[in-house]
Amino acid sequence: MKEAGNTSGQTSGQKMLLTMTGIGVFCALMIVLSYQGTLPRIEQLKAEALEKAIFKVVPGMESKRTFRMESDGSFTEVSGKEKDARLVYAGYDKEGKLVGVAVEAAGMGFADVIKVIYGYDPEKEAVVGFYVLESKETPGLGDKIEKDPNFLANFEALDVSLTEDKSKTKNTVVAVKHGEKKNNWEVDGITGATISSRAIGNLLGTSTAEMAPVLHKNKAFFEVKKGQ
Amino acid sequence: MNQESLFAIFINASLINNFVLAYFLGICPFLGVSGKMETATKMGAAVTFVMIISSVCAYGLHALLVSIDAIYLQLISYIVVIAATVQLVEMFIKKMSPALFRALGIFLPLITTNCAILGLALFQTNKGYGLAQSVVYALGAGIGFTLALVLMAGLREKLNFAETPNLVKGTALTLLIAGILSLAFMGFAGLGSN
Amino acid sequence: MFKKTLHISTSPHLTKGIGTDDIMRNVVWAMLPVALYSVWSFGLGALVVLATSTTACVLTEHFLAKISKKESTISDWSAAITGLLLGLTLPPGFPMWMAFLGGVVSIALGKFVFGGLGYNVFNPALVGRAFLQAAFPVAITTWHPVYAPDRFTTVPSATFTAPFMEPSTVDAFSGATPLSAFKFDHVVTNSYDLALGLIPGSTGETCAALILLGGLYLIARNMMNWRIPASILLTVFLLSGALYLANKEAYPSPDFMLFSGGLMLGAVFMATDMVGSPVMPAAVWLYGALIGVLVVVIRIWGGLPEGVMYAILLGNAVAPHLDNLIRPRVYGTVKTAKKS
Amino acid sequence: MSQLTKDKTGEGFWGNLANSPSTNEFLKGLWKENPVFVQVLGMCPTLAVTNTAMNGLAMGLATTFVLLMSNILVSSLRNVIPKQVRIASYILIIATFVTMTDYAIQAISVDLSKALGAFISLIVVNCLILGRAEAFASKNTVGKSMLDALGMGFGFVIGLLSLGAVREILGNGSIFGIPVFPASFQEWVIMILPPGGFFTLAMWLMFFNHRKQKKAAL
Repeated sequence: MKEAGNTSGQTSGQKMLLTMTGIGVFCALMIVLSYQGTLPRIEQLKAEALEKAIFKVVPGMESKRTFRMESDGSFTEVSGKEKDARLVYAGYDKEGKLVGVAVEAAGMGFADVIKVIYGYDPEKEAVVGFYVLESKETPGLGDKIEKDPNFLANFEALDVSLTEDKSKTKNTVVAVKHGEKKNNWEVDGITGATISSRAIGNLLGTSTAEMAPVLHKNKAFFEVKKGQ
Repeated sequence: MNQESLFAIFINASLINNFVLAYFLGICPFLGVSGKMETATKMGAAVTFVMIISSVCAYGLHALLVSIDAIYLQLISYIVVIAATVQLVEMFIKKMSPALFRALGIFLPLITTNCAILGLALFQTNKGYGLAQSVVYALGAGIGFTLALVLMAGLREKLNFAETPNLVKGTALTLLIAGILSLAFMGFAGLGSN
Repeated sequence: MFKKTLHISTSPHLTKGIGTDDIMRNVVWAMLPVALYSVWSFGLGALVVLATSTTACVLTEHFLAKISKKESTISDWSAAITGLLLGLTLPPGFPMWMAFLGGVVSIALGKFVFGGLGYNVFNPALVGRAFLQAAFPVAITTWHPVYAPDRFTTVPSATFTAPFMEPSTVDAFSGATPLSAFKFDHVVTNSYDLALGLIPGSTGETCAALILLGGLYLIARNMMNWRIPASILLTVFLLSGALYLANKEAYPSPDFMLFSGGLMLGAVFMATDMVGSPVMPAAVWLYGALIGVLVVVIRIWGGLPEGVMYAILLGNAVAPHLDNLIRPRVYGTVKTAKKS
Repeated sequence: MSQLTKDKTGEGFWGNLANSPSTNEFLKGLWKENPVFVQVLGMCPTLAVTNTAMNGLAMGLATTFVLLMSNILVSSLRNVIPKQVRIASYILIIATFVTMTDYAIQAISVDLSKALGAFISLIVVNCLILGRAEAFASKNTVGKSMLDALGMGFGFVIGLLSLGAVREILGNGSIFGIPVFPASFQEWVIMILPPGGFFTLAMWLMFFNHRKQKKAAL
């Protein structure tokens, strides 16, 4: 307890400045070192997690390329490290043929925003895969959107075909009550988790309505191999 | 980029995912100053005020850090900025309105260690909110915090004369009430989702 | 508020007033037709739920009084009322162990921790019900049909689920209550069925007519603050009426809003809890209006089909403020005197 | 000292910390001055991330690490740092170690860092850490401060684990991901939702209240 008193007597502005600078330099050094030290590993883990998700939603995919969507609806290939950009991931099979494009989408669920990634096949004009990236839906109820096999079966071939002039989707994806799915652009909901399954229907509807025409238009662009 | 509407952000921050009752942010002042109505209101107002200011600061700071590619300094710079903001607000209020300063007095320094402020800055960054969205988020969070605090204070004042069992006296009772309030706020879940 | 054992009193000494147990007993009388009708319409499934929750509440009350070395308070009927009310808000065929747990939570968490009767700032039955809703969201929204032919001979299979185990849903039906049918599928149930209870739902919420009758009895005997149900129902009627007039396609009709779900039960028997509601008449009107608005907001814009329980709990939480807001100034003080 | 008195005065815990005996640095944090159950400090991580035992353990260990490192540094610099800027320096030091912990956790597992989310960063404003730096490390030798940090840290771990365990067992039927009930167990979903956090902590506090009252009665 006595030591505490010692410091107060001899302080001056200079000393305060000196200590603060010293501590600041030390802290900055520690932070930068730990950042540099962990960076490769963190990026690898993140890339792996993303890869895993993309592989889940684009069946038959062997390799991927990342594109950034520009505000005019065109796409530019990027390295995939950009943060504040709208990215899509094109997947290719062994022969390098385009098998689908993975797109992220988000919408308000029951508890908080739900983030998903889905695969769009411009050839079939359909959603071909779906995976929940982030959700806080009620365990045992709303979180069935992640696990329920019947629900997930909706997204193996969900019709998002375009109108004649390819300018918009023919039908908007929408969730219906469980067991009442009549058309293949409808999502068969989950009993007891109506809100969560509807949220998925809505967010897919909004996202596909916007993205499907753009992606379809750029189909040829995605198919061009690197270096060609 | 995030495209949530301002109204949805406000409802989400204040009611559905109330900072105190769903995220447990700012529990320390919640337990500490919810005993009296008057202090609860003042604390709530002070926190809301600081939240909005530091939300704007955090937005600018994040943009700066991204542009100089020094995102690893995020946490340390946020906390420094928040501490500085609280200091400035304190000095500003002292000068402009001594009456308000006396009323808020002891609460202002306490806000620095209120995790709700730092939590707000971190969440808005994670969610990628723009400036307007961040401000509305801060406003919602502040109002939600005040609401929880004021409701709790009202109930605790009402219970002042109750013969609560010894077993639950003190913090335990406050936590139990908070749990029930948290249950009641679950009614807001999904608001605006359809 | 209503203590049976007052030791000290100042003049004037009233010799006879309405005691707590008088009121409570009459509340039981008022609720009895509702309970009987639910047993008649849902059969053994409802009977078991009502009996279990009531027993659980009475036992918990007795046990907690014993361990805190106080005189048991079960004779004031309040625990029985809590149990009965809780049972009336649960679906028939609800697993016994869950109903029992709900009863324990109602009394322990909703009443005992606050110091017992007179201090239960939240309606105890609703605390128990909200706990069950959050804990077992699937079981509490599993309904059984009304007027099933075998209702007096067989008990729904979920009822006797072993404690802590998941109830079976073999004979439960996944159909919806009128509210969820409207919310999710836009199907409107006709108001005649609603008023007479020809619909599935929680045990006690289906027959609006009997609930109103019970309420009128209590109001007639001056044992209930009539302003509370009046202001809740009026608010719901006006607000949903305005919405309905604005857009008949999107919003339900006001009579549907009034008679469906737990609104009647909540407005008449739950929001009127004397501890959780304000005292001043103006504050009472505000309290009712607030609950009414919340009910409409949650039902129409919220994620859940029904919001009466949450609305009343939130109303209970706001009640102390409403009294403060309306509280008359102490004679002789000046309004501007409050300057820090 | 009890949280009862603390609750009334509002600033009692600074007093509590300052009055801590200089002996027994390690043990006091585990039980007598347990940061969770007795001092009721650092509530927001305590409640927010304890929906499983694993999350509670990870959060507890991360906090212990930050507490230990900052205590060591603060204690070794205690004669250097001028009094006027001490709080600012402590915050800088703590924020540095928290950032390091954050990166370490991200490097260990994506799932873990996703589950703990921003709450790792929020260790900065855990009053326990600043409290120990100010009340103990700034006045004691490095050795004592280390013991104090370890004691308080493990006390915090015990607190978080006991909450996480109860919530995971009832809310998920498992502990550390290993099922403890038969498959047909009905989960109490409320326990992993926010109200469950409040109720579980209240239960533990009531348990400690009960023990204390029993002791006082003897």
